[in-house]
Amino acid sequence: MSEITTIEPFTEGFVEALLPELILFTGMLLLILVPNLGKGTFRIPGTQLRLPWLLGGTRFKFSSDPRLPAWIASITLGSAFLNVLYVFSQGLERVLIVSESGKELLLINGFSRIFELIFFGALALAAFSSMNRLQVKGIGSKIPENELYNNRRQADFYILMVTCALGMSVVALAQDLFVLFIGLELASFSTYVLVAFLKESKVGVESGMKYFIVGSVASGVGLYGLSMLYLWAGSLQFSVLAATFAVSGTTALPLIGIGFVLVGFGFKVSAAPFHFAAPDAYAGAMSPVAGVLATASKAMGMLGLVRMLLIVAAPESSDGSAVWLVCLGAMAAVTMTWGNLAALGSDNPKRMLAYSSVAHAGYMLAALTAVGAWNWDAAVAGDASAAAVAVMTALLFHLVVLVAFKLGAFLVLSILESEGGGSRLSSLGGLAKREPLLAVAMFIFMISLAGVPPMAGFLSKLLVIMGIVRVAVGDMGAEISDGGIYALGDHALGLVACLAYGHQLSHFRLLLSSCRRCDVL
Amino acid sequence: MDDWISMPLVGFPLVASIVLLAFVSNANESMRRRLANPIRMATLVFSLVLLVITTGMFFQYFGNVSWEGISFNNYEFLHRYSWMESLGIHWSVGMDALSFPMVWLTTFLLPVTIIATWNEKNGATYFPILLAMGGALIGVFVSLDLFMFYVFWELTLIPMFFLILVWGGADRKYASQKFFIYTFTASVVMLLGLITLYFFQDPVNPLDYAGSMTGRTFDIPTITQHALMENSNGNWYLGANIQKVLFAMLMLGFLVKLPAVPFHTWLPDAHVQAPTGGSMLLAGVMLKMGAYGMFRLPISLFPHALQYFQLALLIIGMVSLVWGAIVCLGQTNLKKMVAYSSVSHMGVILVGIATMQPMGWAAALFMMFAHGIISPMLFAVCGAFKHHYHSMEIGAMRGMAKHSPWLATSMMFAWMASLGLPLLAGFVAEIMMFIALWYFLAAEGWSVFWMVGPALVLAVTAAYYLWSMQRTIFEGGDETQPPSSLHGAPVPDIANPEKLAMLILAFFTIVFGVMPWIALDMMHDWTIQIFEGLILPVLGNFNGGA
Amino acid sequence: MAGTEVTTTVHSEWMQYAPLIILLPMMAFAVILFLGRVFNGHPFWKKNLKEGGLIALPVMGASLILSLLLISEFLKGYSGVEDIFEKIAWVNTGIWNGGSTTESVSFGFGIYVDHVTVMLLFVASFLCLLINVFSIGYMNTDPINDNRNHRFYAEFVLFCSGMLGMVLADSFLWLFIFWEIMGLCSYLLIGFYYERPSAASAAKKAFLTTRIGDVFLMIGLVMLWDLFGSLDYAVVFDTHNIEMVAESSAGTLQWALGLMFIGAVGKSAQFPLHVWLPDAMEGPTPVSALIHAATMVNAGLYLVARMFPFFGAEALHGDLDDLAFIIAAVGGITAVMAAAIAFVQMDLKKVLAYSTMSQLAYIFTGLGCAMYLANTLDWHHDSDAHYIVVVAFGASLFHLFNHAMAKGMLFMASGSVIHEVHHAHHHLHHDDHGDDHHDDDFDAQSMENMGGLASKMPITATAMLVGSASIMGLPLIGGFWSKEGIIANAWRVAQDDPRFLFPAMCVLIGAAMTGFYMSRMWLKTFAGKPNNEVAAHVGPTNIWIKTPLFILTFVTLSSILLAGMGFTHWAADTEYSFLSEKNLIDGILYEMGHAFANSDSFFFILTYVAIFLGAVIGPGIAMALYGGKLADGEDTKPWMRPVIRLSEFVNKRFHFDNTALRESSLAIALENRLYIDEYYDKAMLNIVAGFSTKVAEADTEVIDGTIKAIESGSQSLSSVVRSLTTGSARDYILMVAVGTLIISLLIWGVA
Amino acid sequence: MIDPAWVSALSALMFVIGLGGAFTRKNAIIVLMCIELMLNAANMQFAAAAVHHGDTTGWVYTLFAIAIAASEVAIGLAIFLAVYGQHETISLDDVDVLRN
Repeated sequence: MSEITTIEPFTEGFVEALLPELILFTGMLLLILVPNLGKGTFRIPGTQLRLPWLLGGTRFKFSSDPRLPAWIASITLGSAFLNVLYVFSQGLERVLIVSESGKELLLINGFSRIFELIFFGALALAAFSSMNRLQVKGIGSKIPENELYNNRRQADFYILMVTCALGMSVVALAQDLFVLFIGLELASFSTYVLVAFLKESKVGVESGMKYFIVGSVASGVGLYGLSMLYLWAGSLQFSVLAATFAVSGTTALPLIGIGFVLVGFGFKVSAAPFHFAAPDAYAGAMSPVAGVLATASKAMGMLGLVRMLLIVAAPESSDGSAVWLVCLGAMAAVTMTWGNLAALGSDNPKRMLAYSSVAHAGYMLAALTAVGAWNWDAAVAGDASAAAVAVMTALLFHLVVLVAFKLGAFLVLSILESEGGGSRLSSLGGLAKREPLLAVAMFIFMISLAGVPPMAGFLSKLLVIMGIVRVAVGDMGAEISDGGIYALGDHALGLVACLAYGHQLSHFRLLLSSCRRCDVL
Repeated sequence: MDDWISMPLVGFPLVASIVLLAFVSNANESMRRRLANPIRMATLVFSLVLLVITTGMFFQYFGNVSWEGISFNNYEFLHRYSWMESLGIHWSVGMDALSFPMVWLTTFLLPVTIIATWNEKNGATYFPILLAMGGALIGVFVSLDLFMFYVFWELTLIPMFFLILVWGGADRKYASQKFFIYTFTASVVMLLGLITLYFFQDPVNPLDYAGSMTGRTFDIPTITQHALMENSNGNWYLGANIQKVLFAMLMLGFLVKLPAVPFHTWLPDAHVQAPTGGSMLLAGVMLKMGAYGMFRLPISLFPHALQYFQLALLIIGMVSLVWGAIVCLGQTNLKKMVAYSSVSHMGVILVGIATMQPMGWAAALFMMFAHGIISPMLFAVCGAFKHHYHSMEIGAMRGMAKHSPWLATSMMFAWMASLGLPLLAGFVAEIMMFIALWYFLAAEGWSVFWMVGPALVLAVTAAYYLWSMQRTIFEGGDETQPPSSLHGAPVPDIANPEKLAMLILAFFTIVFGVMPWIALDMMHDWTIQIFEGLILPVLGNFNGGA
Repeated sequence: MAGTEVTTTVHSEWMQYAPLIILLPMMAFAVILFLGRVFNGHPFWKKNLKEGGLIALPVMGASLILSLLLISEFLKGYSGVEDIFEKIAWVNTGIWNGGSTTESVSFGFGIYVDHVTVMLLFVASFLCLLINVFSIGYMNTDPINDNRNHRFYAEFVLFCSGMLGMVLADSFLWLFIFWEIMGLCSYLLIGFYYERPSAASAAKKAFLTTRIGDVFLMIGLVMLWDLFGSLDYAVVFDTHNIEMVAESSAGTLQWALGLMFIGAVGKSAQFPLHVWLPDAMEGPTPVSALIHAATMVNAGLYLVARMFPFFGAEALHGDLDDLAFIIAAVGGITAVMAAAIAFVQMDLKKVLAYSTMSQLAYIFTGLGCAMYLANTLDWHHDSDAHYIVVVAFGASLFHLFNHAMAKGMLFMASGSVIHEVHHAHHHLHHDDHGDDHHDDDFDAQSMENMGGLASKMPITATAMLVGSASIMGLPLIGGFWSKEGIIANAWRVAQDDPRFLFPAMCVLIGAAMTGFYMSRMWLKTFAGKPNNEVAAHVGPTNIWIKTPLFILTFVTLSSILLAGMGFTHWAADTEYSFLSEKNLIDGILYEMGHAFANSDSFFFILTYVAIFLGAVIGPGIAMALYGGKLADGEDTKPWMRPVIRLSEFVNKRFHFDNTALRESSLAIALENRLYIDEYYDKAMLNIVAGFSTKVAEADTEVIDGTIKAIESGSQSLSSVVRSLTTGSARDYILMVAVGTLIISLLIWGVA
Repeated sequence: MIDPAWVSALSALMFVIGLGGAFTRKNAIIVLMCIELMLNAANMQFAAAAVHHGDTTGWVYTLFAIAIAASEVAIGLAIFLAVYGQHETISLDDVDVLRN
């Protein structure tokens, strides 16, 4: 792998390194400018001369097109996506952006780039597919062009999408916990507004409010956790935090601080018990927005957790497990159980997907736990690290395919929504007759979410489970002889049991999705 | 040697069906109706091509493979391609005398099913789904990679799910969900077992085809070879407890699929609601996946655990056998009765396995095969019954012999074959199971009262079949009017394609009943090979453990 | 490699064609079924091929000819008890005895010919042909059978194939296989008139009852296989093998043979599995004649006769006498019981059915006694004992032969009667012949509707007379020779072992009873005046029916010749058998002397007691009750006149009123078949059906209920979980706060 | 100068008051105020830590956090307004159309 190039902001290489973000920035500006282009004139003060300056006034035909902002946003996000992809294809350069005082700000490497891909891809899809969805009468009416929101309202929406992407990419790149937090807030604020965007409907604003309030509390807790960490370490640089943690990590201050920070991220991934607002938000928001919440936003939260847990509070080498192991394991178990159980009885498709998304958060947390449970010092160390890599790979893969399937499912719902259905499972009835392709797509998304081979959802789930099993098995390394299976490390056993349980339940969740299918067909 | 399996047997039907389905999905309603016939012909031709290939393999025309004398853990037509190198996942296909009969059976049943359900509604989508089902089933049997095996294992659920859901009876939604969830849940346990097995491999010993990331492999021949080397008299591969746990996990998945009591309740629901074609493939091949899996994995890998669980297997088998048969006797729904009879017959397979005798295993293998020919005929008859009389109740239509002599004859034949009439395929397996069981009981000094179960079943099976025939084929005549659900329409006999399918099935039932050696010899050879290659070196002269 | 025929030792010219005896009818089955399906109703098919009857006929003829050739070669000495036809390896498999090798096991198919085979082969193929001829006359002239006779002939030839196969098979396995095929055909043919509920239920009953026996038979076979490692006769009868088995597990062998005997009990309709046979008369009469009188029911006897080498083996000396007693006792019980029930039957065919049961029971008793003798006497070395054993066994087999011929004939004759009565009824009551339904109350099989038919159907009446005489054991005719032998042997054994007094008494009483009910049947049918208008209008029968009757009458009458030829000594070695050094006249004289002037005073007396009972007391009472002269102006053939006159005389002289007896509870019980069927039905209904319904309920309620409970449980759990999402953001914040607390505590606490 | 530890303690108190208030009060505005209280608690902590460590970044963090808090208030109030428009209340307990 190539060496890390270290550059300072606004020096050579900076633009290349942050090109995707700059594209987003440009797109934002365009979104502000272009829809406002019009025959507006500027009266030179004191004269009657009016100079056309093309802003405001009667809009041009093209700039008054309500679909224009959607196009701009889609193209922006899409080109950012393609740019990242291009960078990948060209061989990745790892760039570290540091401040003048030598503080690490942003790190561009494969890991962050993959997350950027997830974010941009999800948002681009969401933006593109909500092109015809912002309607004056709210959800439910047919969509002649003049029924769409006017392009200013449209621009608001898509600007928020792009800022959201920007915030997420900051999270992906950040090397300083506070920078990460700012990115997180940028993305969060955008999503709060996006969720509440349908201010003409009761549920829209309600969901926005709940999501906002709970999210704010969670980020308040998170910020307080940051302040505690800062108080403890004197810096919020990941490198500094990790070093300090290795020395004096087991005192109350950093641990509680880490716990508080976990709350902030926990809300983003909608882990229990911070997930309560999520179903409400998904149900009230427009489906593409809900899709973004379930995929990109969740990936962002996971990224934060990974940074926090694996880099800052890395498992100790002495006793082979991380301090947060029990906590995260419990959270994972509760989350996947809760999500699956709740999804089982839900008859609102969006709520069901929301709960399923909670369950998926549980799997991912379980995978993270698995990495934490891995015995860093075991005799088969090389092998174990491979397992950790496998788990992380699986996690990433899972996030990637989640974008495809969960977002896909939400997008299907959004189509139904615009036709007036979508709030109850029964309203999906006869979809196969009306829209066979849509029905098939929905089915594929569903079984993939349920983890049925040969869909990619299976592979990701398999990889996650494999990682966990590997860790469980590896834990027995010393006692692999007879009776070993009974001497499974208690946490590992609990974990596998949880996972098996959760996994099984997730297939009961399939009951629901197939129930939906039945209606669909 | 060219790869006769990957593309021709697995890829071709799957791809063809997807192409056909994609083609159809763009057509509108009337177009679909017009497409139904060409697509039906196309699928028939495709499936016949598959049959020709496998039959050619049997006659050593393709590949020049003799299906006898393949030593344990050797495979013919073995081909391995890279798939996911980092995890040790390969696209690995091959056949031995265990899988080949099942593959042939699948390719045989496919055209027969198409013919038997020639006039199924929505043919333009129905027939491609059948074809996909066939491809997936073949995939299960030819997979020599755990990952691939599991993928195909679950892939079979999807077309079957659709078959039940779209073409099923009144309660099809519930049935299809139950079918899917029940079997899927069980196979997830199996999956956990597979993954645990995967990770318990010792990466210190370099494995063939190991993954770069994990140092382990999903390759079945390699794992089997490894197990073979480490299993020895008294030495358990992976250690005793782990072997037991893994055995139990894998078996659970297979037992549900088989299905064995008490994991069987998905089957009657699925069968009753499934369309005829679905039932035929479900009973004919899909159930055998369970038994096939048992032989391929737990038995081949964990002979010690097999011995340890012998009593448990025997009990489960006996319970399935007896319970299934007695429940049959209490059924009033024709198809449900037939479904439970499958449970009973699958019990025979389990008992055969539990005997741990080459004869018992050969009986199990032959039972898989024979039941694979007989049960589709049973379900074809049930389907025709339902189709013509709009009812599944035994007694809804009496005096069929007069109204529908073809249907009555087919029913009589299928019923008789299923109750184990000599010189029809099922008998050989039953008598071999009996002999092996007795031999085992006598040799091990177990109580002879184990025989009571199978003996009872022989009588009970006859009782329920005869009882149902008395109320359908016999009686009635002119005095009994057709059921009111016909609304006074004349009672038709089965259509020509159905007749043809029945004749084909009946013919092969007789062929394999009179000349069982055609299939049995290679099965016998397989059991001898596994005994000489695995069981005897590991368990011979060793009576501990059990 | 299986499937290949290794032809190394073919002993003779014709024996290699033995499989054709089985295969020809089997192929004819497929041909007739197929052609019948296709050409059903076609005039050519109907008139010229008799709906398949004329396809079956040459096939059965060919089978008979091949059988005769085979028999003649066997008798010329190409014999022995070894394989004649080389085996096909039918099933190859292996077993593992826990050691470090597997042993291969093979089940083959071959042909095995010995004395017992030859006897049964002739009976089966001969009667199959004759009854085929009869069927053409019987089945094709009844409009109710139109357009479905092909089914009859197809199943008929399949049955013949099964019967011949069973006889020729070289192992117990294949015996069982063909045995089951016969069972199937029996089932199909009993249910030939499928539209009658009684036929349907009779068919089911027959199959199920025999199936219960078959289950035991199968277990017995499995045990036998376990003992010998093979089911081939050549292996299991091998003296050396029997010695090996006798050493370790003679008791097990007795159990195995006992279980196999239960199979025979089912097939041959012995108590307590006899209930199916009377109901089986629902089938067409040729079926009753062939399957339920002459051949299939003999399969059980054949099976028991096949076991003879075990009983006769030196190594098992005295080990199997219990089983021999059981066989004899079952025979004894059935003989008396069936005869008693036959007293009160009004249905012509049912009388014959019970008679069949009773006569088969005689043979069982005879076999049981023979086996006891073989098992307890030192017959291998003591020539007197040898003679006794051979005669005992031979008598049983000879009775089998006689009974098959006579009963086949009786059934055909009864069929002919029923046929004509039915026609007459039709003629009288349905001028419209297109109406071919049996939808009125008229029962053509009831003897109430007959009487005085001797004048209308002389050939039939003669056949019936001779047949009855043979069954009754009238001196010199048919069954006499063998029946006397059976009775004598039973008493001989009873002298040795007091247990056998029971079967011995039974067969002796049974002789009298047989005399009564057979006479009653004949008299009620043929003597006296027509009971009603229908009987008065019965006409003569057709040539297809007459021919076999004629032939069989002749065979039955010539039984004395057969006896002279040594049929009574027909046993598993050649010393005393067919065409030994004695010539025919000597043989006959020897037999006569042996029968009527036995040197042993006990047997001398016994013979005359038996004759007195069977030929005087029984018929005498029957004549007293039912005898009478024919209607005025009617006459019959000269040889029947004395019989009728005698009956008239006895009737006048000794007639007594039996109303009280007829209305006694015993008679009512007998009419209800001693309520055995009823008990069985009740047991079926209450125990089996009730239990299975309960089990089926348990399956849905408990096993599936558990699954459903999990499902609904998780649904309700789901709603509980979901109800925690109250909708108020305050609660959500509270949960966040609680979560914060817990996380902090967990992290801190663990560290 | 005040010992930063006291400031920290105060901030902890503020945080607890804020968090406690957030789930005890029904009025959304007051909840928003409580959230602000939590954020400000963090700000004070940052400031205290900056002093403690003599590190200027802490001040920068504080500034940014204030900005975040401000935008949060803006967004919050806008949303509450919209909620009031639709529900005619901003009591958190009464806005519960979405549940279960």
